[in-house]
Amino acid sequence: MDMRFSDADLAFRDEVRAFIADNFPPELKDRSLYSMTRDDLLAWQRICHEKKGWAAPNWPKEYGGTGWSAVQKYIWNEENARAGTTPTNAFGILMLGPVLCAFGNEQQKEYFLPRILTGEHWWCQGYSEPGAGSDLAGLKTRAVREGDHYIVNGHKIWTTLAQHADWMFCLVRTDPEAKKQRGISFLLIDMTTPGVTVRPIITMDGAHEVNEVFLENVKVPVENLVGQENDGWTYAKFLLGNERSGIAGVARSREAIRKLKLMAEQESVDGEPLLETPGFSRKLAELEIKLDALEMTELRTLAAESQGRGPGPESSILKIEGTEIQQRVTELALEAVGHYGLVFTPPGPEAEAPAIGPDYTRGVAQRYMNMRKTSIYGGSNEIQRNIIAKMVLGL
Amino acid sequence: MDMRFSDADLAFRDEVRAFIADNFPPELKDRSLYSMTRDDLLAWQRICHEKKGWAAPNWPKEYGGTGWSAVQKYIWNEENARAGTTPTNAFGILMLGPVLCAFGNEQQKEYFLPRILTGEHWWCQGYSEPGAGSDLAGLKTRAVREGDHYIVNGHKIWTTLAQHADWMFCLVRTDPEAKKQRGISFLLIDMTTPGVTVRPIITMDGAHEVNEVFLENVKVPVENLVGQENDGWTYAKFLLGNERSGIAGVARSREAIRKLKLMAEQESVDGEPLLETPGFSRKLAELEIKLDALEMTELRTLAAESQGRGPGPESSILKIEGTEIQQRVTELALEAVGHYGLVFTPPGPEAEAPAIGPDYTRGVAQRYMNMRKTSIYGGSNEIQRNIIAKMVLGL
Amino acid sequence: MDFSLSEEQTLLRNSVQSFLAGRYDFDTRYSTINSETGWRPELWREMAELGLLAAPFPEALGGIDGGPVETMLLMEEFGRYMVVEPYLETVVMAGGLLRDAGSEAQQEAHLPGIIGGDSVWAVAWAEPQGRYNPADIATTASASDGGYVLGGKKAVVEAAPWADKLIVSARSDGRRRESKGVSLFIVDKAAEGVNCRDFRTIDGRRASEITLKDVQVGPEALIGELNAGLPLLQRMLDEATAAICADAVGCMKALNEATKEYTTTRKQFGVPIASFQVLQHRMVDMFIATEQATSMAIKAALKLDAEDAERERAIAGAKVQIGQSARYVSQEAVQLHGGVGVTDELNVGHYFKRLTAIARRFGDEDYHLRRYARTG
Amino acid sequence: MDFSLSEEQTLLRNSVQSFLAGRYDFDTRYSTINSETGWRPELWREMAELGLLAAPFPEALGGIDGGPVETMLLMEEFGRYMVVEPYLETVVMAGGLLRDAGSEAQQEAHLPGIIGGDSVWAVAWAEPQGRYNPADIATTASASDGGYVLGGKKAVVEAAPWADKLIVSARSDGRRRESKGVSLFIVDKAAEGVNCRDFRTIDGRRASEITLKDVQVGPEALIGELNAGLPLLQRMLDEATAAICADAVGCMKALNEATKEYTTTRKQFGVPIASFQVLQHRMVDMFIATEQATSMAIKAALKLDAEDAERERAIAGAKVQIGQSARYVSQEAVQLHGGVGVTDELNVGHYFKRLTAIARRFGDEDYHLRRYARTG
Repeated sequence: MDMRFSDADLAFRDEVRAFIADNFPPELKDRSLYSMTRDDLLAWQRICHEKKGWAAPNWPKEYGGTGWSAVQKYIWNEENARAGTTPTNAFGILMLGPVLCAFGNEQQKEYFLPRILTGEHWWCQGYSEPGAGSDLAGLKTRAVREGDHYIVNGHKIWTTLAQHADWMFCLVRTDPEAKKQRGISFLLIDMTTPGVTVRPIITMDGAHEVNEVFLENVKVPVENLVGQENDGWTYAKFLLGNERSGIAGVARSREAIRKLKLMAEQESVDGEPLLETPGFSRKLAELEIKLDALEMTELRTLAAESQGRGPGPESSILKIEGTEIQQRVTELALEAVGHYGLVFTPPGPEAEAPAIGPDYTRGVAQRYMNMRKTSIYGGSNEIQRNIIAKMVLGL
Repeated sequence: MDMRFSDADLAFRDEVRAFIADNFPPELKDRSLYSMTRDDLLAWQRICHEKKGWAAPNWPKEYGGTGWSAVQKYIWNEENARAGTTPTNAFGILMLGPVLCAFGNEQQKEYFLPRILTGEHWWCQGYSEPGAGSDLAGLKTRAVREGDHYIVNGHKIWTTLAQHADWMFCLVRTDPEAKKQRGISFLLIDMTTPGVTVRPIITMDGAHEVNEVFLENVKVPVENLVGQENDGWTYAKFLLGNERSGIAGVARSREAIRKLKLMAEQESVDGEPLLETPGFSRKLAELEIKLDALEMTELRTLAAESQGRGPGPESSILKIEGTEIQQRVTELALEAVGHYGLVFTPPGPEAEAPAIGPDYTRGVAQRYMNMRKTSIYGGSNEIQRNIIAKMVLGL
Repeated sequence: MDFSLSEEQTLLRNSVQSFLAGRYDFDTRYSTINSETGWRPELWREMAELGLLAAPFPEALGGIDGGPVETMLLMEEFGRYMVVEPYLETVVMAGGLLRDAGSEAQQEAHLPGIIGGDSVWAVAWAEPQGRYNPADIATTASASDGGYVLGGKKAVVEAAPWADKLIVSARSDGRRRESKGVSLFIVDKAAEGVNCRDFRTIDGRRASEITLKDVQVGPEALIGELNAGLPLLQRMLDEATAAICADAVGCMKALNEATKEYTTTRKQFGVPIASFQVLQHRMVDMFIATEQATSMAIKAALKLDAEDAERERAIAGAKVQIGQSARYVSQEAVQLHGGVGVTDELNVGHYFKRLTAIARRFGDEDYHLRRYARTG
Repeated sequence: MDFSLSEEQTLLRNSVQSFLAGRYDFDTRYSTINSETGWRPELWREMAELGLLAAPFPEALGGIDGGPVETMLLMEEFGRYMVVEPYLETVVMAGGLLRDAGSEAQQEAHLPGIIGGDSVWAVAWAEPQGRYNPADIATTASASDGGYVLGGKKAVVEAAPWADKLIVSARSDGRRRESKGVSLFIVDKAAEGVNCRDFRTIDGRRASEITLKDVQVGPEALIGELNAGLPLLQRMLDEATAAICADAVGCMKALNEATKEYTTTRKQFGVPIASFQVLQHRMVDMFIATEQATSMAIKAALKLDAEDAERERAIAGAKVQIGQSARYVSQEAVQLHGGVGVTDELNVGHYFKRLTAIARRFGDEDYHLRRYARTG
């Protein structure tokens, strides 16, 4: 047993660390995703792609990916989180890319993969529907084959950053007679097709992060079907498996705690730094221990994966604990800033004005609100518990 | 709105307080129930009965009870708890008595009630069975009518202090064809009847508090049937309603917290009294606030009851919160005594020897263990939540 | 012992309920909080006409002689509808200070304006460095020209953007955090040297950071005795705390109803999600948390007139309980609603934000836990 | 990075597993802990023969060159079977001190007895007034006759009733709680002036309150340097803490299995109670708590050789996590078992007591939370 990285991995870490330090544009550090322009959001990916061919950590080398090992991917994520870089575009790189690599036909690979790498295409995900939250297989969007096209009608929701998207990968029902999880297909839809309408959903933190997408008689060429008709559920499950890896967010939480400590050093309670008050320091210690435990659990999963045992349903633990920690950090930050936790900074011009209180208080309340989503999305934490109950405990 | 007691109630409280101070035998104060003899356990009831006619706070006056109002009963309980008197014998006085008053026939009332008051008869409760925990209606003990007798066969469990009992009130199935809650009857069984065997169950704290009772062809005269055959479920529910009142145990918890504070004043952490360390004082404050809230909730229930609105299923809150607080007090006490929380003092001669550590450490670990039962018995806290979900929230 | 309402109290509650039911639906509130001004002065005037702004004042001063229970009833309903208008700041806080400690002249000068809905007040008690301790005051008041000159910075003064009058706490003597030496002054918001930076709060209200630079006030601006303002301030803050506890109770009850409604309607896997036992037990825990909060809010109201230590302990205990219950209920309500729970388009997110705000107003859990332990 | 076991480690685990499976069923253990002596010396000898008592010692000293991982593996299995024999006290604690800090002469004199199963040791480090702080020592050691005289009182010395040798911490210099001035001595339990009051512990083991009155030891009794015993003691306590963390993991895994077995068998309302979603989610939380505890127990073992601050932080964090997980898992296991969970007749209550004991050995949650925060 050994929890240290190999020398080769340590050398790789140093390389990554140096690359980030030399190349990540400092003005983009720790920017909120939904106050950034599309180009801002893609800048880091483009730099990685152009300078190193490092845009797609989880693609095979033959398609322009890095071909990294599980440990290397882990190190890449850690170092990026530590440095506060712009997160990898999840939908194109992390989700669709691997699906196309595994199940796309040659034309699809040739056309789409390079455009994902360069950021020419921005992708969004058309999974959720108003009637089907965690019950994904209950989706109702219909695609009817007419000659060379599918005619798609339906209503997608919670579509993250669809306002930037050129394309959407989408689950549609192609066989309404089939049992729930059969009869679903995986379609690629050009967002400029007539009949596609994007409606913003403003969340309680004031952000425009998610959308509804209405599909009304949208004509989708049959060559945009991925894999086999009615087999979409297979690809969707494959994709969800990818989505879950990295969800623990250990390095990002570690970084958030570091900032929280800086805040709590500056805030004072009757002259004593908040950080040193027994109440706060106790809560902080409990949180850090929770994070230590999660980190070790993730390393254990990673080590198992490196030895060829894939991340099983145990990875639901990473989702549950990871999101609870992310939420808790923002909650303690809100506690730390005292009265200034009441300040609401709506997106837009006001967000650029000087902070109402000390600089570190900016956006703290919004982050607390925003993080509530994490225990809901990506399969709610209740669903994750159901998965563990069934798949791990066999109940 | 007014949370103060009326002048009459305050005068009553003073009377009760003085009576306890003058009459409760000090050598019985705060003794553990299961290290006491039968006569010890009955001593206080007998004094109350002989000096004041106060043995049965919840019986009508005509049967030798006090006829007290809900508020008076509350005050009686509070003052006894505060003074650490021996708790009222639950099975005869609090449970069976009211059932007989309401549903017993004249002979039963005449014979049994006075003997309960004087403590001549010790009662135990034959409800639970090995196969039916919270699912009481699933009971299997059979009573078959043969002439003037029922022949009873079955197996009761968790029978508290049955080792002292002369009589057992017992739920038996008289109609096996009827649907679950029908076909149950309420029988009074003389524990000296041939075929009745009591087997002790030792609990993890080393105490002999509960028992199994085996019933093998036990002949019970039909005159020992309470109410109507097959209607026992009605009486059982009536009785369970009585059992739940007072389960909040606010005054006892208040008293336990007072003692806990004395302990925590004497224990020290690096020279500072444990009571004043931020970690412990915080936990204590949280517990006391929980108790404050419970007390107010109980008072609200009580006030509603005084105005003729009976305690509804909301009283399940009192059970849940009350037992959680009782458990938490013992847990903090265990924390307070440090290393001495490891000392196990089995009942018997060793229990009378000087304590291993300071006197206040005696039995602290046992109380922590013993209190685990409180969230299980009397309808587990899970069952209480089911009741609230169904009866209060209508889910 | 009696927790039922008197006939007058029932009438008061009914009247505010029907008043709000007709005027405070979600959409109306939504457009109000997103408007330029952020509140409805015309509604405020209607509240005055209905006599609501007169509730906690003695009849002799033009009030209707209500006490903490009346305030509790009103605040619970305001909580239920998430009323943004500055009842707490103007009537409970500023009005309460004037009622309890104002001179006859001050009462005559100012209470009619408050009761009549003509004047809106805000209380500037907190400071950037002081967190929740009202004695941690760096703002100074020095004698000058027979009156006083004030200078300093006041943090997150709620309702100040709507106010024409402020009550400002300042140190006229003593060291930072010392009990003695705090004084309270009435300050015209339009006075020279008063500078407000206005902003939105998370619960859809408005507040200001206020800088005071050589603000001259007359001797009539002083409330109570010089240097003896802290007990008045503390007593008032306790009353305000009791009031927002009731506000929180209103929010929680509404959230529980919304959650029940949603979970019994919303179907997944073919059945209403309220049929899942896990969600049932969590709704039970939300219910219990709300009941315990209700109990403590009542206790807080009924103990406001007790002697200092008993009052402080009841208030501190209530604020801790409300903070814990509010956190649990608001987070669970959002979670049980799933995606729609985090949108700005449903009331759930707004209650979440309101409860989040209440949990830290007048001191968070830690502050009041320490206060509770001190009085134990 | 690799968390798998070496071939030797797998063999070791298999051998201890099959050893215990054949000899440590519930009934055998039950009669052992209720017997006069409370343990099985003959089993101890078998453990020695199997080489288990040699695990953490270098080959040069007659050991098998195992490290923290080997100890972790053994302790987890001991936890699973709730082994009462004094492996922790004799091998890990006393043996570890002799291994790390004993002179060659001491090692030669004592390790063969430990490894061979001939000698049982206990470490008397805690004192009645000192709670969990190993520096809070009132026992004194004064130079005398070329050796030392010890006097004082030692609290809850586990396994002492079975021991023939003690290691005693005493203050040879400095003030109470000072880091310097603590020394460690080997004391024959049979020595004049050593007085033991033996008692049972809640987890079915035995311990003693020990009074030392003018106990004379020779110069060869001193372990390490005079006055420099605290770092040795602290290092050893950390190793012992890591070991009982693994013990707790074994208990929790066994409890989870027992709970699953029970809930899938036990029927209520006509179905196995494991089909109730509320119980499923709670068992999931028990599983997660156990996984997190396992992770931290591994981390503790792997960080034992790190520099002081890093080691302390890992140990403190692990003990806090194990404390929280143990509390949750043990309480929930009893609750989910219902009535039978609180009886002495089922293993569940015994695991409950074992985990309760472990949670406070070598410092409870608060103690280690403070320690963790200090090293942050």
